Amino acid sequence: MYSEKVMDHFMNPRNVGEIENADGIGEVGNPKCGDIMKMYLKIEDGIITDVKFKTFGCGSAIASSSMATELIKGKSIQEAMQITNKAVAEALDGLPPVKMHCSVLAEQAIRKALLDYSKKTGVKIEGLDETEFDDDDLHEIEAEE
Amino acid sequence: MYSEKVMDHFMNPRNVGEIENADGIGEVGNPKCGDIMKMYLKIEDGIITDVKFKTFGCGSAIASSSMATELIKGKSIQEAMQITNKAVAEALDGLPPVKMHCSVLAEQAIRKALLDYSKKTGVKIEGLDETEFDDDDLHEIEAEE
Amino acid sequence: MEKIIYMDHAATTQVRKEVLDEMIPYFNEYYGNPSSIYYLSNFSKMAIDKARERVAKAINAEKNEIYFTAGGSESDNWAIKGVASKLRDKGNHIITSKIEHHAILHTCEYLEKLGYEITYLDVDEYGMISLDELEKAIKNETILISIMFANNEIGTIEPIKEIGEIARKHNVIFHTDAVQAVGSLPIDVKDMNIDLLSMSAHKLYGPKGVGALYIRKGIKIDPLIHGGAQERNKRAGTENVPGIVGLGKAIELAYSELEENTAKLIELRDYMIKSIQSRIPDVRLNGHPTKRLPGNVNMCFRYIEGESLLLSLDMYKIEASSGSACTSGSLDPSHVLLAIGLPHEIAHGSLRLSLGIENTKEEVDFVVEKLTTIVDRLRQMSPLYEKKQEGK
Amino acid sequence: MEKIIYMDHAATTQVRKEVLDEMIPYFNEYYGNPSSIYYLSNFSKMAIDKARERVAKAINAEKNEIYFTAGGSESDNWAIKGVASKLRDKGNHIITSKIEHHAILHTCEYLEKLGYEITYLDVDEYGMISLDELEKAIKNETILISIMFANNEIGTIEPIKEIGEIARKHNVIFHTDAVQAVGSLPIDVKDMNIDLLSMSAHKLYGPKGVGALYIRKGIKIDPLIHGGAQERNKRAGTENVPGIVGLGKAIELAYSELEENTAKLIELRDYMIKSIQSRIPDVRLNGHPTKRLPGNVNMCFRYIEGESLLLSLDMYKIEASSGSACTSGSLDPSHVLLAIGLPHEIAHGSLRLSLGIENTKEEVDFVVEKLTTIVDRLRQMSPLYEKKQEGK
Ligand SMILES: Cc1ncc(COP(=O)(O)O)c(C=O)c1O
Ligand SMILES: Cc1ncc(COP(=O)(O)O)c(C=O)c1O
Repeated sequence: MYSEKVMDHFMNPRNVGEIENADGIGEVGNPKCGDIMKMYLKIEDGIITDVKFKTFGCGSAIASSSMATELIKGKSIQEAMQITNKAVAEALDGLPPVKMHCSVLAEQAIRKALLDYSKKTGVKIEGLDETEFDDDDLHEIEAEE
Repeated sequence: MYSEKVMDHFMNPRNVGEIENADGIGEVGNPKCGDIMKMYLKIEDGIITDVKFKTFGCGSAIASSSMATELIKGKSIQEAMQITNKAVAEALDGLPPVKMHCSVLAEQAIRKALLDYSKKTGVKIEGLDETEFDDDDLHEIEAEE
Repeated sequence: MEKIIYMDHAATTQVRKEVLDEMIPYFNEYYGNPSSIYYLSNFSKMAIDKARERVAKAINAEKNEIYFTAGGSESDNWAIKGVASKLRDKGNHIITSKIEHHAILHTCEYLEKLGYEITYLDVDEYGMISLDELEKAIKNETILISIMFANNEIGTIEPIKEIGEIARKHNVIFHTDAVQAVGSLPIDVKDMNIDLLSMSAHKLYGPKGVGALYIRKGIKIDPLIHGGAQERNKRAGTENVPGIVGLGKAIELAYSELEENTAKLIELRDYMIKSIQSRIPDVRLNGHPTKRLPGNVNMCFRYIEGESLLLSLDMYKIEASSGSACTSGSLDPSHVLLAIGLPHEIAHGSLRLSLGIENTKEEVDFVVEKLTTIVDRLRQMSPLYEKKQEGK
Repeated sequence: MEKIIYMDHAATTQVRKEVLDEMIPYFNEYYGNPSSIYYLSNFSKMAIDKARERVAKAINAEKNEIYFTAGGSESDNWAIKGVASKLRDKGNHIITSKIEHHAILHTCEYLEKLGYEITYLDVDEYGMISLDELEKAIKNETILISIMFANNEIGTIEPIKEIGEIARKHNVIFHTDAVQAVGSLPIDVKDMNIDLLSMSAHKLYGPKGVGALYIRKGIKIDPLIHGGAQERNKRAGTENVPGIVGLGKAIELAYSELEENTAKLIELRDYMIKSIQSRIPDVRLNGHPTKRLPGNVNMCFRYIEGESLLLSLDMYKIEASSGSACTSGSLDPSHVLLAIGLPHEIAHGSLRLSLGIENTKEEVDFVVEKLTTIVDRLRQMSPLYEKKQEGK
């Protein structure tokens, strides 16, 4: 069902945990639907120097969070903004169709953490918009299945 | 499906054939339904001294004819009149429910041959009546199944 | 068990050794429920996937157009009721033929009680439907045409591709009961414009109790068995994994050997028909002389009744079948034999010998020899034969 | 295959060796079609007869009240649709519960589209229906009550005998989906006033793809699969002879060992529940503490999600199941867990360990140990647990 990469990131997730005094924190998902991702960013000079996550969810949710943190660690904010859910899924060698929403959650968690950073610091991030964080959208990809 | 007795009488039917100048001949059934029995009687002094049959029909029809001839051979007309389809079936160690009509046919063939004898000779046989030979009745037992 | 000569392959076949061998591990080694998400279940999931691929390939379908069922009857019921239920707002008219299997006919009769209208097409003396009549029967309310690929009794092969064209032209769904055809005839659902196709494993040296329904992509039908999400939500129930594996293996074998087996069977079949015709008088071949299933021999023996013929053959452990009413416990002989115009008394005397790949010329010779004796014996006993001899 | 610890017996079981051994000859030795009238077919006919007797005996039915099917889902669909179709002139109301298997629920939903009215009874926190509510729900139009014998997820055993009494009193047909109960619990259809009962072989160490429906003498229902005269004209299709033989053997074995196995399983089950409760905080036992299936352990682990639990267990080749939405690819967790009143986020974290006769205390110890580590690991990762630690 899952690729080896997914299983590896699920069993040995990278960057689990919290960052005290994180510069940006984003939480998406909701417990009713069975998945919550919380992402912590440390940002210095526009570079994501550290990232941690906590996730309540299925194997692919955990693996997606882990992979997402790997993809943005050490990257600039603008680079992080380019990470799409597809990129996360591809980096995991694919996800089952019904699990694609997990990668969407990961993308959203990054963006929400960046938004939080933007609000806290006043640093403008192009392409970020409060209104996009609507939980109902997160499962749309799944619904298409 | 069939008892050994049925199979024996089917494979080695007793009294197959015709009797030239028979004293009574009875034919019952019809080819549409897949079974016809024709019974030939030789009667001397009220005793059935010889009996033969020809049957077009399934295994139990042939076995029933064979058994019926055995049961009436050497018997008096009145004794032959007592032979019921049940007696034929029992003598064969039973017939499957859907095949009970074969034993009815055998009973009817005897009675019809006796009726023929009665008509030819004017000898009255108690309990015999032309109206009973109605093909439609023959399958009633089956219909109940 | 005593040695038998089995000539009733249209009734069922034995599971081939290669097929059974592939099935066995799925009973108690790879027994995981394919719906589960763990290690053990991967084996059964992959096995079903492979079987689906094999079945699809055999009839030139796509893998996800194959849905496993519990056999031919379920597939037939599902196809007919599934379309009827799904399209009941569109129409209530179904076209089928008079010589379909009971799984089709009795399903249609049930639908008649629910207010559907069924046209039962006549067939000619060979058991062929008329394409003209079919096309004329189509009306606005027609939602389904169901015509069998090949008849189970007389072996006649219907003009499936032409039926498919007509159905497509009129935008009507076309189902074919191919239970007798799959494994014996080349089938290309795309080329033949087939929308739904029923098959059953036990007719092609696979196990009993498993079959499939091909549902062309885009055709929507209601489920017959509702419940779990198996078979992509279309057919509920924990999958019969060993059975499905068996169907897959059996169908692959059948098609890899199709040419060879067909040639062999047709030769044997025609040899048997000729032998019988040359040795026994007053016989009649039922079905089409050439457009017939490779293994099907169906003949009427006048003046005698089919069951007594079967029983006599069985005394030599020759296993065959009959359209006689007596074998089914009903009064009327086979509806198929009546539909091709046989009078009742002749239809009662039919015998079907359906040959399989393991039958030999020696067996055929033995059977024909015994048959000759038996027919003679039964005719000597028959009052109908007596009349014929007397010239009546 | 690597060694596994199988604790998902409610999903399916492996075919026991004794069962498979009895089945094998019917694949390629006694392969005759039971509907045929010759020598070869006697073996399969007799085998079906024997299996029917064994099944009947197990539930105290008569032999001719047992009809073989392709599994639990077919039996459920047949019972519900068969009654609905047969009695549609009498009424259109059916009573069932919210915790039935999808084979019942989705069938009922389909019937709703056809104009039937369904009452879905609530259950209490243990998953028990209320007899009062049941009786109140009965009205003139009620034609069927269908309540499962024991629940497949949480193991709760319903008050079947009492339900049977109520149904009888009001002259309503009573069906019970006993797929999880047959082979695990004593069943007496006479004493319990059961009119229709579904079972499936693969839940009791028999093969997949075969089951049965008990139909009390005198109860008339329409067929689900029309066609040939098999199963006394009630269920068409060439019989799955090896499967039927397997069901017969499996059910006989199950009931000959019932007492012994039940005692063993209950001990193991309660030991496992206690071990988990004593080692892992924030757990909840789902289902009834005593009125539950002998092998059923179902618990919620707060703050974590079920699929990740299953995957982690599977890393140790421990095979279990979950009511998590993620295992089914849907959004909502198990309808059963919601029906007993669990909030979504807790229901998402459920784990079902269903024990079987081959499981040992050592395996239970191993599983509980691994489970403790896994739960801890996943909680450390969980933002919900974080909040709890922070006292939110
Ligand atoms: C309670 C219950 N009913 C019905 C079924 C369906 O049985 P089957 O999978 O044999 O169709 C199951 C198991 O899947 C079940 O647990
Ligand atoms: C033409 C045809 N259709 C349907 C069936 C039914 O198949 P099954 O017995 O597998 O249900 C058969 C065989 O019995 C058949 O020959």
